[in-house]
Formats: sequence, structure tokens, C-alpha cells
Amino acid sequence: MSSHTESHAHHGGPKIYTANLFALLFLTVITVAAASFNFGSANVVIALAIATVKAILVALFFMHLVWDKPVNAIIAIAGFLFLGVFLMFDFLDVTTRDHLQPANMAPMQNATPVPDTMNPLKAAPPQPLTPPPAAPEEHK
Amino acid sequence: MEPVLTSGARIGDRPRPRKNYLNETKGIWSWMTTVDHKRIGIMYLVATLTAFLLGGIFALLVRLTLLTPQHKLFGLQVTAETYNRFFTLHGAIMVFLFIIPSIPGSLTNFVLPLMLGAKDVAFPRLNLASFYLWIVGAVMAVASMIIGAVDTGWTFYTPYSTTTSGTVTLMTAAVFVLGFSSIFTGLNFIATVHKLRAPGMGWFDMPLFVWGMYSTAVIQVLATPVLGITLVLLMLERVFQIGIFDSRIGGDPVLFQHFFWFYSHPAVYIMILPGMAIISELIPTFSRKTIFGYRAIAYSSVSLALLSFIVWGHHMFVAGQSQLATVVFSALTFLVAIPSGVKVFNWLTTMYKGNISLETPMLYAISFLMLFAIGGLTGIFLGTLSTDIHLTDTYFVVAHFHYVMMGSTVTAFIGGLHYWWPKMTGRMPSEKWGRVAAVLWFIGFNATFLPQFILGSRGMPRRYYNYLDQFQPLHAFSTVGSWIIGLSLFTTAAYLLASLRKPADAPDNPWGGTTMEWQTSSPPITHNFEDTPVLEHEPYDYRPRTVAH
Amino acid sequence: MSTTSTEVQPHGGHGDHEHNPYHQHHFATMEQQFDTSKLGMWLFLVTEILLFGGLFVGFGLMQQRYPREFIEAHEHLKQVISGKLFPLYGAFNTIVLLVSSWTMVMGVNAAQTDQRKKLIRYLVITILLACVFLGVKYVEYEHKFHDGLLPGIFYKHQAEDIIKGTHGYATFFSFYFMMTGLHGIHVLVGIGLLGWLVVRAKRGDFTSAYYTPVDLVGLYWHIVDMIWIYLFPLYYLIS
Amino acid sequence: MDWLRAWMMPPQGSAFAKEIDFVYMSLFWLSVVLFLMIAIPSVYFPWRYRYKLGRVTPHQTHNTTLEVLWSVGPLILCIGIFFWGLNGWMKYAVAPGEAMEISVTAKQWLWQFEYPDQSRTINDIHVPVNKPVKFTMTSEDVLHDFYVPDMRVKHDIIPGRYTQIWFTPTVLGEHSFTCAEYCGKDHSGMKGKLTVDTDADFAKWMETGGTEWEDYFNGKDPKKTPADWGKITYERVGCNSCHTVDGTKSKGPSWKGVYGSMVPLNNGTSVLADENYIRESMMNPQAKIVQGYDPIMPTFQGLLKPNQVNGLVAYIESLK
Repeated sequence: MSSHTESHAHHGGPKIYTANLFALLFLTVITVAAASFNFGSANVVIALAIATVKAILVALFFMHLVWDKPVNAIIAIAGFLFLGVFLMFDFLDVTTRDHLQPANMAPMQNATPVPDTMNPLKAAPPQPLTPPPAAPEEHK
Repeated sequence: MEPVLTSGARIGDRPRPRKNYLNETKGIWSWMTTVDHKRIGIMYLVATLTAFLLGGIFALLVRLTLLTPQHKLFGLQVTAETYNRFFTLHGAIMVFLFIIPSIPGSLTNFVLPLMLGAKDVAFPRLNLASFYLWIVGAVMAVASMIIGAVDTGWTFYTPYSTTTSGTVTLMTAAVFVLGFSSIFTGLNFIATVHKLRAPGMGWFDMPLFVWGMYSTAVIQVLATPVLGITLVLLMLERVFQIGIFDSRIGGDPVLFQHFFWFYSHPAVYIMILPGMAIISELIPTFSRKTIFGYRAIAYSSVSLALLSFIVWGHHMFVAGQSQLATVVFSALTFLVAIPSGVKVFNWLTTMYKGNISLETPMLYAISFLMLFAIGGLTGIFLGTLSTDIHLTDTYFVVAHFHYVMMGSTVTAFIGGLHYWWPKMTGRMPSEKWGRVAAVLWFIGFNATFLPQFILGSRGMPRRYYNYLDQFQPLHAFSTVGSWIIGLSLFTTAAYLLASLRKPADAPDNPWGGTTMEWQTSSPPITHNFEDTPVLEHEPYDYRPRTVAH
Repeated sequence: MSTTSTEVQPHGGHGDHEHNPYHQHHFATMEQQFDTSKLGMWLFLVTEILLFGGLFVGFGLMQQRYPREFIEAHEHLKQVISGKLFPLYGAFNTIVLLVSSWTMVMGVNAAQTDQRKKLIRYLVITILLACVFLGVKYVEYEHKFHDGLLPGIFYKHQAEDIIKGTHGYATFFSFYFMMTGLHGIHVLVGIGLLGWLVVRAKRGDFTSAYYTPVDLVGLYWHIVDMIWIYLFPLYYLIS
Repeated sequence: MDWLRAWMMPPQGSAFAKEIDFVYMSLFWLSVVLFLMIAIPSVYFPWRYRYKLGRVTPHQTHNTTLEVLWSVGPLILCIGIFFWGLNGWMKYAVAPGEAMEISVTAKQWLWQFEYPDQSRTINDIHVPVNKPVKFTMTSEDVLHDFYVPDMRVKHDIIPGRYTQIWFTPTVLGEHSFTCAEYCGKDHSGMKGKLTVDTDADFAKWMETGGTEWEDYFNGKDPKKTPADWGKITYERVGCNSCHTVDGTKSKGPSWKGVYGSMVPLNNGTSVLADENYIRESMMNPQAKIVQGYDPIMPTFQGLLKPNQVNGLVAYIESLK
């Protein structure tokens, strides 16, 4: 099968690795600094974007992907891609669910949790936990 | 029978070497420490078929319980709890211990390196480790049955699975271990296919079986880790109440279904793709004609593997996911129909103007075509949103997935087993009994599961211990069918085992196959080939010059 | 998990080959063997990514469910637990792991260029950095144990949460311990693997012709680092 | 071919059922055709091209036109079916605003229903014919699934959330409903009956809780007493979720032997449990709290019809 004439010789080298380390450390400083400012909901995006840049740097240079056979990079990308698929469809569901609130449901009898107006999921805590009625005969 | 049986052109017969992988070394220890993919394949075969027997016994018990509304089993009353354990164990054993590992672990392990002209799989010791992981998982699963019971269904839906008593934690731990066994098998095959093809064999010179198993392996590697983490979360939820799946402690039960089906839908393709892979070998061999649309079949295997990752939500149309998600998943689900259809039409066209002999493996291949057609077409009913509302969670679903997993995959598995049996053991299995068993299988299978479509569409929910009296005739019919299946499998086991008592009589290439595994002796020598084989022609080349070889 | 088996598998015994004692019979060349091992390792790393990925997705979805509580839990951590120092623990550990990644890759480079002493030195430094990482982790965990901010049934503040209606706290800490815990286990496994490399390096197993285990453990160690690169902002920065 | 549909599907209890059945039967016939397209060649070819020694097979490797045809053909078909299914689904997914809302609480292993007037029933629903009705459902323990085969609707019931289904019943009479999501030991026993009434019958049922009451009070069934009616009310409005009748302590005091006794209150005094005290406990439960219990009982003012109160008092009296 495919006989590789080129030796799997060492690419990269200490200089590149050291430069990469400093780039990573620099990005770490930036991400800590950025976190102390309030960009609202963009905070998450910024932090994760910087993290992704760092991850790519690690993969490309420390893990040699930039010099490696492409198949390894394809495998790595596939891993993240399918993780992305998993994440995307889960969020598609969770963020588009409608939160029903029955009009005629009696306020859950003295349910313990205090209603939380901020969270529709908990606005109607389903915790009446009445003990099951003394089981009607037909269910014995 | 005779003329058909000996009809295959025997390519490359040569004097049988005295040493082969079976008798090279002796003793139980030489088997337990072997790194030979062929021996590991045989061990997997024995192990997964044992699991099949166990799961089959539970299946028969389930059917027998449902024979009458009184639920008597040999005069004993079966309680609802016992029934729930029966179907849980049937499902868990069949899915995790049999269908997922069987074809990859046994047949593929044996055949795939031979087909590629390789001396072994890429990581022989990892291969053995994967087998032992299977054993550990199986022991844990059986232990969970003996010391307690599991009644959650094989799907382990929360919050029932996090709150019910029984040995659910041990069973999930077992499945976790089995998952890693599956991952390592898949990883091994991918590396083997990438790196160990014979000199001159390009990607499109590989047999289609290899394409199918490669696609399967991709799913095993990409999807199974998510099952692993899901089961870890489930165990932690059960033991420590971490609050992710159980709504009483702040979790979301539907989330578990997303996690579970992200693995378990692709897992359906871990089950069916190997079946399709086998059929892609059987049909050209017994039609003595080159496969029609090689590339289309290869691509459809890969695209099925990829599509399998984006349709899992169709298990949850009425489970409380958002309506938008439901619609999106339904639309994506229909895409699966296309590669499946392409395969079926290509197989049929391969048979067109062929030179077809109906030896046992071909009978199974034809059964596969029809049973898979039914399984696939009923999938349309379930993918269609409006009819799915009525049909989901009923016997219709049960019948549908049995047609796909059992009617298709197990049919292909038995066909493949019969096909490669001479290569594995050096013995020809009985053709007469093989045909009897194949016909019984087809009849029994349809008798068991066709009535279940009607039960389902008439509103009989699945996993039901009780049923309305009006359903009794169909249930009884189905139960009788299950006995025919049992009879068929018993026949198969008997004639295969009986063939082992004969002296070695199998030629190197009994069926006239053109792929590389038929170029070595039956059974092969330990290192597979006397000389490293070189690819001489594309697979499935039945032009006369090849035959005259 | 079976991390060790993956990279150990392809290399070992079979000392009967004329070229290299580590050459296995079913590979035509050492090149092919090396490439195959590396491919296998990458496949294994992908399973690691998806294994952790499941937890990341779970965390994301739970944050979606309890946005307020998750942010409050972050704040809670920062203020009550360990004063202003807390986020700095995470930053410090990030730096420790990044530097250890660098020493690891330098070690691989040393192996490739037949510098045995250098290789051993870099491996030992990597182990030490990993131990520092776990030490800092221990201090952090200690604080949380003390404050009863533990996963699941060990969480000590259920009563308050019920009054305040904040179920999400317990979930947050469950995820914190699961994710950092699983990562910590990987660091421990990594220390074991690095120790094994040191032993073999001392024995003189690794040359420029055969250094596959060093390379593969290196890949493993970088993926451990990479996971932390995501854990750090998720738990210590976002608020 | 209607007999075939009638054999394969349950009776059609709603307009929605008719639509679903039409889609189902269409898909069925489509499948039959497609199945024959596969089955006939797979039987015919082995016969037509059966093995002959020396027959040379053609070397057909592919045919692009054919292959594109049988990829694109099914694709178009599938797109069509998807939109057809989507069409039916939209109707199922969105309940009309004017629908009567019945709350469903599922638990292992029974169904509890609550009507807009807050009267409750267990495993038994009555709905008026030709009026849309929607069910807003939640579970107290594990997953369940409300499945009414005759109406062709089903949806999972999830603890901690509300889900909804709706339908417009068009056929008078009894229909069954079941649990379709596996929920443990008595999953298969978690059934009930849905009765579709005429408007008049439904109004009467809502007013009185059914015809039983009339039977008791009009002497049609002289063996029944008001206490029997009280017992039915006790179960139907859910008194049994807090009060036992066998002396065991639950969230509230047991009713056994209460009538006519002196009840100790949490303010140190005690009170004679007579008819007035019992009525007051139903309508203004916080007025007098029995020693050792929390003040958790909601008021039933306006929820209990006079005959139900009478029945309950008679029932408690009978538990001396």
C-alpha cells in the first residue's frame, strides 16, 4: 500500500513551539482582561471565541496538524463538527419550546417553591406532590 | 441440488496447507491470548451468538406471555413486573450484546483484513482488548439480571430509570463498558481500511462490504462516546441526584432522550449498515455479475452514516420537544429514504440478466430485499408527522424496527455466516437444511411481525402486559410465528454445528467469489496469505477472462 | 479509561524483525506503522472530544434552563468562597497547563532529534506541572467541600434554594464537579503515561527512528490541555 | 376498501381521525405498489435468470440516467409526503382558542382530570360532542402519554412541564384512552374511558356529576343512600388525596370516627364535629385548624355543588 517516501521527519521546532506558547499565554491574558468588562451577552461569545482560537493554535502547532497528513485533521474536524450538530439540534429544541400555562389549573395546592417570575419553566412548579389518592378499587 | 451447489467457478484452488489459523497453536490459552483477527472473530461469533440465544429466549417468553390474556406461562402466572423485565432484558441483550457487536465483531473481524489483503487489523491487541471489554460488559449485564432486575426498557428513559428500584445502575455500567468495546472495534476498522489495503487497492477497489463496515465504524467512533457520557450522567443522576434529567431535582427528562437518541439513532445504522454490507457481497456473487452502481452503493453507505446523525429527533415527535424541532427532524428523516432506495434498486439491477443460483446465502439475500423493503416503507408512515402521532409508541413501531433490525440485519447476518462458514471452518454447511431453515425463517418472521403492524395501527400500545380481548387472535398468530422463527434458528444452529463433525471439505472458493478473501485457503493460514496479494482486477469482475484465470 | 491501551497497543514486543525491534509483522514499513498509530490516536481523541462534548452540551442546556442561577452561582463562587483570588486560580492553572503543553511538545522534539537527556528532563517537568495543576485543583475543591457546594445529594444548601426557588445552583455545582473531575482524572492518567514514558526513555527505547509513544502521549496531553482551555472561561470567567 | 381501513384502524371518533386515516391508507397503497416494485423483480429475476452453466453475464457497471432517476424520484415523493404530513400535524399542534380546557394530571398509575369548574374525576372524562376540547397535561412522577386511539391523538406527559393535545369529538358514546409511554409496573392498567355526550347530557353531568346522583335522590335505586353519593364525591373531587377513611393519618385528619367527636384544635380549644363544623371546614378551612396539622387545605367554596356537600356530610356521618 501507499509507501511513504518522505520520512515522518520533524517539522516545527523549538522556535515555533515557543512562539506558540507565548501567543497562547497572551490570549489567556486577553480573555481574563475581557471578562472584567461587561459586554452583556457578548461576554460568552468573546470568551468562547478566544478559547477556540487557542484550541486551534494548540491543534495546529503543538499537535502538528499543520504538518501532518490531512486525514488526521479531517478526523479532528469531524469530531468537532458532530459535536456541533449535537449542540445545534439540542438548542433548536430547548430554545423554541413553548411554555404552556393552563388557564384553569387551580393554583398548585400550597406548593412550596415560591413562584419565580423570571423563569417560565418554574413559574408553575409542578410540585403538588399530593400523595396518590387511596387507590381506587379498579386499579388494584 | 447437486449441480447448483457445485456450480461456482472454483478460482485458485490449490493444495490445502496443513497448518492453518485453527491448528497452528493449540490449547485454550492460545485462544485467549491470541491477537489473530480470525480467532478473535470466531470468539466474538461464539460470544454474540450466545447472547442471541439468551435474548431469543426472552423474546419467546415475551411472546408466550402474550399468547392469552391470562398470561400463563407453562401454568405459572406471569406478573406485570416479570413481563416488564422480560421485554427489558430482551431489548437490552439483543441491542447491546448482539446486534451492535455481532457483525462487526465476528464476521467483519474475520473477513475485513482478508478482503483488504492485510495480515491483520491495524491494532491486533486493541482488538483483543475490545473482545474482553465485551466479555466484561456481558458479565455485568448478566450479573444485573441475576442479583436484581431491570424493568426500564432498553431505552432507560428518565425519570423512570432514575427512580425505579432494581439494578439499573449496574446494567447501565455494563452498557457503558460495551460502548467502549464498540468504539475500539470501530476505531480499529477505520485505521485498517485507511492504512492496510493491499498494494494497488484504491478506495474504489475495495469490496462494498468494506465500505459498509467503514461507514459503520465511523458511527461507532463518533456516536458511542455520547452514549458513554449519557450513561455516566444517568448513573450519577441515580446515585447522586445531580439534577440534569429528573425534573424533581431541576432536570429535564426530554434532555435525556436527546442524549440517548443522538447515539441510539446512529446505532440503528450500526445495526443495519453491516447487513447491507453483507448483501452487497452476496448478490453479485450469486448472480455472477458485477455489482451495478458500485460508487452509488459506496456513497450511499457513507451518506447513510452521516445522515443518521441528524434525524434522531424523529423518535421524539410526541415526546415534548419543540414543534419546530419536530418539523425539522421530520424533514431530515425523509432524506434517509434516498440512499436506502438507491441501494435496493442497485441490488435489483445487479440481479437483472445475471446467472443466479439460489444457494442458501442467496435465499437470505432475497429475503433481505423483501423484509427490508417492508421495514423501510413502514418507516415512511412513522416519519410522516400526522400518521406518526397515531402510530408512535404502538406495536407498529415494534414491527417496523423488527423488520429493519431482525428482518434485515439478522437475515443478512445468517446469510453472511453461511456464506463465509466454509472460509472460517473449512467445512461446507448442509445446503439442504440451509434452504429449509431459510424458508422457515422467512415464513416465521412474517408470521410474527406482520400482525404486529395491524395491532399497532389498531391502537395497541407497546410494552403492554395487558391487552384488550379483541387483539387476542393477532397476538396468538404472532406468538405462533415466533415458534417458527425459533425452529428455523434451531435448524440453522444444528446444521452448522453438524458440519463441524465432517472432515474439512470446503474448497478455497466454493461460491465463486471474486473478492480477496477467496484467494487464500479455507481455512486461511495464520498470516492470511502465503504471499502479499496484489490487486489484479476491480471487485466483482465476472468477465470471462477473470474466470479463466 | 482505556487510554493506555490505545497508544500501547501498536508497539511492543515482536522483537524478531530485522530493521527495528518495534516493527510489527502486519505492517510493511515503520512509516506505515507510525501513521497508523497516529491515525488511531486521533480517532481516540475524537471520542474524547465527544465524551467531554456531551458534558459541555449538558452544561449549555442547563445554563439555558437556569440562566439567572448559573450566573449567580458564578458570583457566589467568586465572592463567598475564596475572595478575589478565585478566578485567578483558574487563570493560574490555565498557564500551568499551557506551559506543560509546551514542555511536552519540546519533549517530542527532543525524542525526534535523539536528545535523550533533554527528553527525560522535559517529561519530568511536564509531570511536575501536572502535579502543580492538581495541587491548585485540590485547594479549590477544599474550599467547596468546606462550603458544602458539592454535587447532587452532597449539596448542603437545598433548604435555602427551596425558599429562594433556585434549583439551578445544585445543578451548576454538579456540572462543575463532573467536568473538572473528569478532566482531573484525565490529568492523573496523563501523569501515569508520562511516568511510563520516563521509564522507557531512561531505558533508551526512544530514538529518532522510533518515538511513537512519546508522540501519542503528547497528543493526549494536548487534548487534555485543549479541554481545559474551554473549561476555564466557562467556569471562571463568564458571568 | 373501507373494510380494510375499518380492520386496520380503530373507529373514527373525530374529524382529525378521518384525515389521519386518509393519509394512512394512501401511504398504505403507495407502499404496496413500491413493495411490489421490489418484490416482483427479486422473485422474478432469480427464476428468469436462473443458473446455467457457461452463461456469460453482461458487465454493466452503472447507468447514470437510471441512478439519477431513482434518486430524484423518491426525493420528490418524499418531499410531497413530508408536506402532507406537516399539513395534518399543524392541525394537531395548535388548539383552537375557544376549546374547553381540561387539566390532566397523570401519576403511577391513574389519570386525574380537572374541569374548568374545578370539579375532578379519575380515569373518567365526559366531553360534549362537536366541541373542541383541549387537554393540558402534567405528570407527578415519571413520563406518561395520553393516547386516545379513536381520536388519533397522543402526547407525552412530562413531569415539571405542561404539554397539550386537543380534538373535536364527533361520535357519541364511549371511547377508551390509555397510557402509551412506558411508566412501570401497571403501565398497561393505566386506562380510562372517555364519554362523548350530547350537550344536554354533558350539562347534566357537569351539574351533578352524572346520573348516579339522581338515582340516589329520586329513589330509582333505593339501595343507594346519600352517603354512597358522598363516597363518589370523596373520590371524584379529590378529598381522598388528603383525607383517609380508615383512620390513618395523611396530610389531613382521617374522617373515620370524626363525626360527633370532640376535635382538639391548635389553639388549645376543641370543637364538636357536627354538620356545621364540617360544612365550615369545607368552605372556610382556615377557620379552625385541627391540632397537629398544617393549614394547607384550600377552600371548596363554589366548587362543591350543594348536593355534593350534602353527600359528603352524609358520608362522613356514616364513617362513625
